[in-house]
Amino acid sequence: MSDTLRPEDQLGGGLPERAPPPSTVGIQGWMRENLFSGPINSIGTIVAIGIIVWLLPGILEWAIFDATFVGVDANGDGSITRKDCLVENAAGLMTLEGACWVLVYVRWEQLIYGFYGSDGSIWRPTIAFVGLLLAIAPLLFDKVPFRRALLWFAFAFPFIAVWLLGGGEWKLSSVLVFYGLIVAILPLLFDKMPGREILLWVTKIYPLFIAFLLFDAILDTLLGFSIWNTLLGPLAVWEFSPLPALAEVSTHKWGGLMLTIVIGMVGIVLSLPIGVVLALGRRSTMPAVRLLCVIFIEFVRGVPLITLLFMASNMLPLFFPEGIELDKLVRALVVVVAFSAAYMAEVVRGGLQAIPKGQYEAADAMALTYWKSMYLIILPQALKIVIPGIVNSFIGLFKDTTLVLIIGLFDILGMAKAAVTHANWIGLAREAYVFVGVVYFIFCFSMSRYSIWLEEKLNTGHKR
Amino acid sequence: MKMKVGTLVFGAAIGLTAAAANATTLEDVVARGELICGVSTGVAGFAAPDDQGNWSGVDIDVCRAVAAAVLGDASKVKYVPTTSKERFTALQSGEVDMLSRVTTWTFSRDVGLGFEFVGVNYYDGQGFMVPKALGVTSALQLDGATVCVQTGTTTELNLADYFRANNMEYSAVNVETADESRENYLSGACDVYTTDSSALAAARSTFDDPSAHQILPEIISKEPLGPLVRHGDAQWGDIVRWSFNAMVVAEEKGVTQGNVDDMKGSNDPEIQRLLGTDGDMGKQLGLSADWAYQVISQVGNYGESFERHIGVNTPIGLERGLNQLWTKGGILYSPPMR
Amino acid sequence: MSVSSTTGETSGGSWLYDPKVRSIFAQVVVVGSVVALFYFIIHNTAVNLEKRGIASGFDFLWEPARYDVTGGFLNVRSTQTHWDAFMAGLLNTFIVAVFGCLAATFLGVVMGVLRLSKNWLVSKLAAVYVETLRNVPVLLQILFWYGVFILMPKPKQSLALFDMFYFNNRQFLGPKVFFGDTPALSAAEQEAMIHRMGEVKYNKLVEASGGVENVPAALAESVKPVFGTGSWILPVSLIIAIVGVVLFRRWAKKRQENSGEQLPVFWISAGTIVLFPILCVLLSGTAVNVQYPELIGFNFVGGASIPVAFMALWFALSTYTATFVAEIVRAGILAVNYGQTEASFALGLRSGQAMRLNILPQALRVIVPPLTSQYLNLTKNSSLALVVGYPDVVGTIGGITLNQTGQAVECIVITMAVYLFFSLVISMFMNWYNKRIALVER
Amino acid sequence: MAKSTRKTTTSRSSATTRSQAAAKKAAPKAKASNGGSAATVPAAGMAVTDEVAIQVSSMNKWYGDFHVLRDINLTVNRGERIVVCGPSGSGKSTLIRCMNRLEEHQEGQIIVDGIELTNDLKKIDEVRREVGMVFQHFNLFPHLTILENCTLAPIWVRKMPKREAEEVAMEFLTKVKIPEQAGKFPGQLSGGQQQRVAIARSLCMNPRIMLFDEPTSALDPEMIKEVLDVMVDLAESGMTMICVTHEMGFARKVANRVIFMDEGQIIEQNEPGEFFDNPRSDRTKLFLSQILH
Repeated sequence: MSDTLRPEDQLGGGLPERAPPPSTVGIQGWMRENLFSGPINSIGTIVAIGIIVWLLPGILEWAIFDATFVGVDANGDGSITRKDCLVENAAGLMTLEGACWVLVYVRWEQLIYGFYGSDGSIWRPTIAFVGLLLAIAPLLFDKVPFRRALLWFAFAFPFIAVWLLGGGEWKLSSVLVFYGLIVAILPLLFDKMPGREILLWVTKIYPLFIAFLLFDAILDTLLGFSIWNTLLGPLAVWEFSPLPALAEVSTHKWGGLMLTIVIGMVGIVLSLPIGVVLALGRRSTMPAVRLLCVIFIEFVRGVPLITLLFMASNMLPLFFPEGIELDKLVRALVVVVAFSAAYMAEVVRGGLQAIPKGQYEAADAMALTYWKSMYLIILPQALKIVIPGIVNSFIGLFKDTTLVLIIGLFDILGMAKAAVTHANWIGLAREAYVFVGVVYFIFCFSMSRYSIWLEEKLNTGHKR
Repeated sequence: MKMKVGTLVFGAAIGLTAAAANATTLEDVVARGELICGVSTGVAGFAAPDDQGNWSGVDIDVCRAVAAAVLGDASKVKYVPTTSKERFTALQSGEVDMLSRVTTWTFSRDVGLGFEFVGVNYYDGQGFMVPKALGVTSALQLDGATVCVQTGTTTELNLADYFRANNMEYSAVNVETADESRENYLSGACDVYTTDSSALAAARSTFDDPSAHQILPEIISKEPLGPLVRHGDAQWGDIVRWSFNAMVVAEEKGVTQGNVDDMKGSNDPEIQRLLGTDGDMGKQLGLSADWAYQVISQVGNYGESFERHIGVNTPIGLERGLNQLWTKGGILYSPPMR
Repeated sequence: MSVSSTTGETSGGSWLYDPKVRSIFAQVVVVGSVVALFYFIIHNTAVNLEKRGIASGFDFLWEPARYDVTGGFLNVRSTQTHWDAFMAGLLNTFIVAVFGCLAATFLGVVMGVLRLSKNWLVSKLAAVYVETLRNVPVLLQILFWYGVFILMPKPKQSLALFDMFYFNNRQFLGPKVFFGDTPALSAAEQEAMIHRMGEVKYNKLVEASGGVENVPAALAESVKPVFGTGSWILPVSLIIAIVGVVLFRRWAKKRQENSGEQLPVFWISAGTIVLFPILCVLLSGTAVNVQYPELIGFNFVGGASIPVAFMALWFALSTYTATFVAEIVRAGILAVNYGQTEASFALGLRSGQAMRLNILPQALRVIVPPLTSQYLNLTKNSSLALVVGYPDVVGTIGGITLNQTGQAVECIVITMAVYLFFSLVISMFMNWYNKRIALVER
Repeated sequence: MAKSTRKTTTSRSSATTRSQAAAKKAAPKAKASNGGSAATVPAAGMAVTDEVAIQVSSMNKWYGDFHVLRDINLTVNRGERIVVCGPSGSGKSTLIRCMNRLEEHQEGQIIVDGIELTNDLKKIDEVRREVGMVFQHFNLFPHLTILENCTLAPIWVRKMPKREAEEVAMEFLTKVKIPEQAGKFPGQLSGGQQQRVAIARSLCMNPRIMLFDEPTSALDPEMIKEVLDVMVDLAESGMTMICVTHEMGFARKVANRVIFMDEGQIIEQNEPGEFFDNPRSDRTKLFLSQILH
């Protein structure tokens, strides 16, 4: 013991906490630790500073210091064009020194709304956008004031948006198909709503009604006889507006950021349920169903979106009998939805596979039917696991909306390209692309931040 | 019409619409109260949205003329922008009633693809533009050059043929839009910019220093650009053809947007027939008697349209050239109105 | 549809509640609907095509394309067939995909590792790179890079490096090496030259060169093979070097197993593969002709060149995809418990060894599956080549051919088949890899 | 306080079990003479020499502003078996992780086997070669078989021929009583088996010092025993060991010294009998009352 126990070892504790040596804390310590902790590290720091010094000033000069921002008729020719951005250079020629943001200033309305505003109805997409924010808020965050009320609104929003943006009058059947959906889904989402029992009947009848209409449409195409038309007579062709009448604005006027958001939102809203069905189909015990789902998913995922869009614009019209055509926007939407649904299906499948077998067995043991066990037990868990993956596919989908310009739809990039085609703005492609890039960045970056935030939130939830 | 209604019962909710196969295009347009016109996605002076988002250009004026003739209102047009790839499918499938988008009238398109070109609203030809600094004076000196060319057009076929015929080599920089061609050319990514000479001139006018570039004398192709419709609906073809011809005749006869009301009292029998004060041409077309009056009062005559969008006083700055009336040395010529 | 048919609440015989009967019924309904849909589509398409007078079938592939394919890696003349144009497009797609994947992997791994760097500035810079580029559509980025590259100097003011490498706004050029004797132009080659440049010009060229045999290699490029007679030594020595390296590695492994000594295997192998063929070519006295690009007329002639459209596409695709690769690599490395690193250190392994022997093999399990799907994405995104005019599959068969022949269905089917083939190959690789690396667990 | 200036050992590349043999030979000679009560007399064969294995002097460490280790002074002699205990967060793991430089200290000195730990990578490598470590969560390499886990370091660090490395590995696997599992992967073994493999893996490097970082706290009770048995065997063979553990039975049985740490300081150290029966500081008493109820 004598050689193992030394007096200086026998400390009774009580040593005060000391501040660390100055070289390891504060700015100096931080820099030593994070920037210059070794030779390689120091070289890294110097290279990084070099890159910043090399890139940043030029970018700032072009985008901010030398740029022209506001549309002023500087050269006094009566109109605001790119000429108002020109500066005389050393050689006496008029050239562009920095960015000419006047383009964005003048074309703002078109970049955001496309041709929607040409008859003064811009208030409709504006209200729809505000509505979108209100509808999304309760879905994104738990702690939103009036969350319950907003959830109801969120549910009704797609139907309000269609009415606001599209306007026009509808046939009875279309109204039933479209707005019937709201009534059919309601009781599935809200357990304790008044009159749920009655609405559940609608839920049960709705798929039958759709099947009947499909059958009727086929019958009509083949034999020229429609049960629906015969039964209803003049009612079948009577057109009315399901909500207060608004003038119809046809989809060819939709464009700009509004169109980008429309395509993005429709893709997001529809691809999730379809993706879930495809994922379930892919894990189904029925070989035929499984095979069809696998073929669909793998085919769509195996080809570039742009070839599918070509298909929509060049081949789809061939698929229908002559005289029947799909709206161009709808054709693009069909492709975008199918494309993202296939990706979504794979994300969801990952979640389904992560659910332990015991959960499936427990559901079976409770004598739940297949759909009930999926709806009540498996899907809620599986979807929660893959929320970050879902948000990531949404980001991908949103970025992919740019490709619709290839089939002649004017999304925000298409609108920007159209702007620089005009003689007044020729040669300002860079400004247009940077503007569009920044817009996309804002959307996608916030989505990815949200995804990270959500992931952290869900993680702590699990630990608890 | 009745036959496809049932399909639409379901389809309307998802945007399916019928162009009603049994009806004529005219009946469809009248029933719809709107003309659907396929245009390009943006060619300065021919069809491009302005700062207010309204489409304008000489191609647009053809659409407007047809709408004025058929519906009496030139503004009742729905413009469907089409890319060069999908324009023909759009017309074939009935998505648009007519196409007016700088499309060259060729044998294969007229015969092979089943369309009917109803006239020529711009006589063009493919040319070359080079920087003067290059010292080239003839297209035959372009061996080995890099050429900017828009894909999906007859331009690239002509280019291949021309260089091949003259035993010359080239490499192409393929671009999608006119604006990209311009960027490429100005930055020197290609030595030569080839497209229809009208577009060359239009592009040159927007350069910071137009005098540093020249358009070579060789015109290597005929490019009659004009509106087209589907084969098989003769009445509709006639309507589009004569709506456009009315603009040409009006210019020949000196009828303008400004004086068309005065001209109603003119003694010239052709003007009387044109403006519907004499004869029943409108009825024969299935239109109202004042169809041409509507065209001229709302759109103007051909010369006015030309000067408004692509003439020398516009940023495009094109000379009339071939597109001058036959009476003034050009080849613009409308069959007589009788 | 299957929903309503399987949950229908009809009452009746007990067979209605037999899951097998229900399952078969549901499948019949689903398959029946799909078959009906396809019949509907095919029938309509056939009718529509007939009405429009468009002949179906793939005969058009053997007809002259009437357009030139240039600006890629294989030029096709307008007299060649659509099939040739398609092949050129396929090659161009393949090249951009392969080089894109290589560059994206390299850049992505570097960025992923830098993001984990202890250096605050470096990791933040890498984070800015990743977050910015991944959140902007790749289409925009392709357009942007194209805009950057065409702002480079024109051919006459090319940036030159040692008079061998030239950079301008059309091409990046470097020397091209010919091995073996390049004989005087044969009669057929002469004819090809005459056909290409016209007789008058050709004669002038021969005169200027001082005889047929002295015609500059630069101009004879397209008719002269890279490997001339006597160049067999190069491939043969390369094969010998590779075989030698394989044997050497085996031997080195055995040696290590027996004696424990380690050799710098990597450097020796790399050196052998590079140096041995060069040595063989030099010693055997094989003629080596280097052809430098020359500015003749408008453009550079000769040498090896890379078109700018390719550069823009390649840059955009690889920098964009690299952001995803970086995230995958970062996640992969983070997924390996830090305890693994500590255990390796505690055993005395150096950080390089720990990385190579323990961390990487484990990280790769996590990295490879998402990485392959990024490769597939890059390949599919290369179809955006059409916005910069790089003649890939979509630009040739799916673009100009479609446009000129009107055979929309056939052209789109061919284009899709190409990409489906790529994805099939990649997913086959994935399955094989997943099986190979599956961790054995209790 | 023998100043240890021991020269580095002769090459061990071929020494399969030489040091083991040496340790056994030395065992009878050295006797822990002044043990105190009989219960704490270390088992025969556990020899403590005067040679210093690890010398820690005035060592301080901070995580950012947090002072984790305060003025640590500790000398470990060769053959000594030390148990470190204390409440969680008291810095005990950090202390032993500093001893093979898995953690860096900011002030003071750590000398292991005569080598001072500084930023010098060569010295760190030398120290790590001589110091084995066993982790709470085993940290076996899941992609390698048990045998490969054991031979990895001998082959790549000691540059041992493969066959020899395998022989050594099998020998140690036999010692920890799982030679039959050699071809399996870690994922196929139970926790206790994995921890025994981890010990064998460290031993394959023929370390002169072993560090144990709570080796049993991630295990089920019945598995704890099998691991402790192996550790006792190891202690009997004369290995210098530093264990962070709360297994007080183990401490009583094999330790020469128990160290109690709290708030980054060594509060108390003593031979086990004294330590458990007569804790001097109140803090220690409280701690012991909590774990030995």
